Amino acid sequence: MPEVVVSIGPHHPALKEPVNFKVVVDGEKIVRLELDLSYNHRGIEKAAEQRDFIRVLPLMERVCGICSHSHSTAFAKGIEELMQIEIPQRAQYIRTIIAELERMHSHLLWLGVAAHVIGFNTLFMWTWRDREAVQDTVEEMSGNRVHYAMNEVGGVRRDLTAAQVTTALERLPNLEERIKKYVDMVNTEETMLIRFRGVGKISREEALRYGTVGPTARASGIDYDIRRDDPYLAYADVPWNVVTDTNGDVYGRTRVRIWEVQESLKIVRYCLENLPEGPIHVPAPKNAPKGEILSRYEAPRGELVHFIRTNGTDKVERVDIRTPTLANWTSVAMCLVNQNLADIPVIVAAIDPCLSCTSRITLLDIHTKKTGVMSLDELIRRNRSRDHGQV
Amino acid sequence: MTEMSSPEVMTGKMKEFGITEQVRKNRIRITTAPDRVHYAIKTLQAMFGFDRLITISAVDNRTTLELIYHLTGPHRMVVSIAVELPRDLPAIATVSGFLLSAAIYERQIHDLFGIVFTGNPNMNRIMLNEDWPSDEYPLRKDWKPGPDTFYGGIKVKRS
Amino acid sequence: MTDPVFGLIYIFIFPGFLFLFAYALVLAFLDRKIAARMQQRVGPPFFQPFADFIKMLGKEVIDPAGVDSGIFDVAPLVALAAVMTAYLYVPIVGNSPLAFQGDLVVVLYLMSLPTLVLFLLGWLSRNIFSAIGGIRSVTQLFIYEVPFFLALLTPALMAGTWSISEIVVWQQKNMWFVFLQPISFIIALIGLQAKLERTPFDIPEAETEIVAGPWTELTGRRLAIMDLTIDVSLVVGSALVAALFLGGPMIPWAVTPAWLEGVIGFFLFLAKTLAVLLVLSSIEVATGRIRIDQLNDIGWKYLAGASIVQVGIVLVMNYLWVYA
Amino acid sequence: MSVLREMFENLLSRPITILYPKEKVPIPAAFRGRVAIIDEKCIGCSKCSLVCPAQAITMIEGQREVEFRGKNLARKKRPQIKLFKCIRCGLCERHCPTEAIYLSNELSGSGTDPEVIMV
Repeated sequence: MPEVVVSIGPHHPALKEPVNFKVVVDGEKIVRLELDLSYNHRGIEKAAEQRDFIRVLPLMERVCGICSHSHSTAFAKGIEELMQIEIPQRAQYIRTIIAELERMHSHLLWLGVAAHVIGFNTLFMWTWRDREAVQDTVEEMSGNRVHYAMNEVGGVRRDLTAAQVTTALERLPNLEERIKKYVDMVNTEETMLIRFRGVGKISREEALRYGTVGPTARASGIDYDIRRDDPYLAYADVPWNVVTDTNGDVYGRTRVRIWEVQESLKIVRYCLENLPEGPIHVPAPKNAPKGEILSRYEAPRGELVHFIRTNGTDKVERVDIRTPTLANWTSVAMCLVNQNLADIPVIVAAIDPCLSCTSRITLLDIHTKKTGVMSLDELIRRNRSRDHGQV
Repeated sequence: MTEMSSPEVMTGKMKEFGITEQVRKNRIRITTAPDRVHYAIKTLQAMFGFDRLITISAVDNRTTLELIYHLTGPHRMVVSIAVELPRDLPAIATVSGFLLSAAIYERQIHDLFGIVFTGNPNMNRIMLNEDWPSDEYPLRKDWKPGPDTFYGGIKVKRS
Repeated sequence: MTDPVFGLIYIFIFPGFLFLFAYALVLAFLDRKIAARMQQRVGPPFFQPFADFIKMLGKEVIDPAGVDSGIFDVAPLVALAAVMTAYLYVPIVGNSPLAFQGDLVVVLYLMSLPTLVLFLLGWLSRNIFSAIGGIRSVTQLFIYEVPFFLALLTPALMAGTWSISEIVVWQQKNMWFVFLQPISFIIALIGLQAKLERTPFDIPEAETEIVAGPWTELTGRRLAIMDLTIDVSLVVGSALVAALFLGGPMIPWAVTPAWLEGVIGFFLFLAKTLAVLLVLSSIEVATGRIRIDQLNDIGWKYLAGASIVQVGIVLVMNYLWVYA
Repeated sequence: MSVLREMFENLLSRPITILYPKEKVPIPAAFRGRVAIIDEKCIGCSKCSLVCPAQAITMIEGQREVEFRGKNLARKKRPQIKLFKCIRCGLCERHCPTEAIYLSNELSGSGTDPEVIMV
């Protein structure tokens, strides 16, 4: 087979969202990869500059479907810190509960997708069935399965009634037992091991150098977790620990994500059990004082960063959203070289890409005349030149 | 030798780069001139162990374009290096040579703000679509969507 | 085969093609229903495969640019014809009247024709995904063909005959081959799963990598016929495995009214093919797709090795048996 | 293989899917569905139309005698909602002083024409 360009194009069954890989393949081996993002860019940063703090939060939530609470919390906590207002403890706990429930449902969704990508549809059906328990809990608390609209500058918009807390607590044991089953399924199930072990391996140094974040980095042994390094919400006084693994391949990332689901479940149970009393909202001023802040948040896919600058009016001067998937793309491009064509969906799915996070301006599919993309060999060439000490 | 001293000591040491202030418990902000950025980042990497680039953010404060490099390290401190660039001809040397993850961030800022990063090997489009008019940078404050220009995608009547 | 009317009825109506199509659709439905219930889903209604077939027949046929639509129409028909002729030699109600010495080899050859047709379709449809899919289906064919043939030929070796019907008769006198040659039985099941390109081996049609492989450009009636081919080869494959290893549709003790024996034999045939289907479905549900190079390792190292060992054992047993 | 055991257990147990048209999916109390207005309570302060992020609410003529905190006053305008522009975020419900506008539990349906006015 001569060198062939296979375009795993913007619309492809394996990709939930539009990203374009032009993969140069020799037989089944990948020789070169060109990556083209931003088919789903909606100009959220430009739009955010025209909305006041009440109306900008629903926009922040719609940066991404699966991690909507992450974006609105990162933004809200940044603005609250700029306004120097301290939101009540109960609101912090409610935000933590919703954040961890979102992490659980995002990771379970990812596990199903990873199983589907290797054709193991049974696990796909089972994980998405168990994920319904998390979705029902969140729907009871916030009124919607995806966009929770819980956040508001100065606190939380809906309180958790005692009934909601008890029904949520009742669901956790069954869910915990199911997740326990998935943990040992991932470790023992031969059909997954054969496709995950040793695929898309990144060593610790490489992961650091490419700037990977979140479970992808933790699977290579880097124990970066913003919830512990730069504690926010109620993570400082909740007993939990950061999970890391040393395999660095898709297998390691699967294990890290499932352990994280177990950790999140513990956090949710702890927060539900000792939910402090008190108000859930503090009246926030209309304008934010002049200033800037780097609000960091641990989204399900990794470290999410909102750089917010305010200019004393009621609108934000600039919000620069750097999402975890954008940081992970370099590592995907690197670890795809001379892997098998069949492994592309597995490796791409392993960083759990969230494309609507990565790009933010309006664009529909334009068949690309010129492939103006970051091609891999430039990365390698510069990389090689760097290794020879030439800085 | 990465010095694990307290934030206050670190801020003191970083005075040499430019105006340094400690914003919060673990946040330090440095404003320097464009040509000293490389030197500042490299010393921070070597001396203070800031080995990871969190992100590069860009802000258009009407008179100048500002670039802020955020770095962090195993000691969990975050340093932000701010650089002001002239509005008409914003250019700065790339840092993707020794911070590989900066490649994507620089291309994104180039697309949206028009800041040229000299030396970045692959400066083409990543965020905007191919037939976006090449001289217009949407995230600048003075940019208004031209009523007649077509920016790709579906034709939307701009109210 | 004296009376032509009986011959025509045998070929076309009862144990012939009409029954074959109906049973193929029933097996396709059962396969999807079992897989669904194992995943705690409801699964399709019983007429779903039939409804799909009729709907696809009615759909518009799209010819990709620059494709020779003549071959695109004929190829699925060739595949279906091959598999249907293979069906005639498999005993359904007692011995098949068309049996002759060596019909096992003919059946095996006809069963592998659809894979070659898939390769041809993949290569012809000028689309990179189907080209890669076509190459994968042929690579997979080479890998599982050797162990599959060896596993299906060891019963013939022991029974000393090359006709499936006579093998079934031999099994009535002695023991079923599933007990005599368990390794061959397992390899036959795995080989059948690979021939039908079902989940652990659906590498050519890996929808998350290369869209639908050779099936990408098939539309309308071509897709309907190719789907029917796969369902029919599921029936023929499971009937073949049932006949060669589970004793086929014969019962050891003679039953007074002759036609009753045929009826019981038929129900035995149904029961055995359903048992084989249950095994195939649970293999499909319990596993995920493996890569083509992994299949290469497994195929040559384990399957081929095991089947050669099995042939050795059979030769030794023959030798001892002949002199015992 | 733990997968096999669970598979065959599932084979014998009832599927988990809710057959939607026959069995109804339980809708929680806090569900944010279609917007609804109680016309008696609305005092026409147009806070909802200001706060709506999707600009789905416009104020139209609507004189009415309304009683608010003991005083009755003549209201001049009342809100009108474009159903398919509404993103059901609930900000109007949050900022309405008299709880006249709220998100009910019914489904709000879907459509493409954003100009459809909810009655």
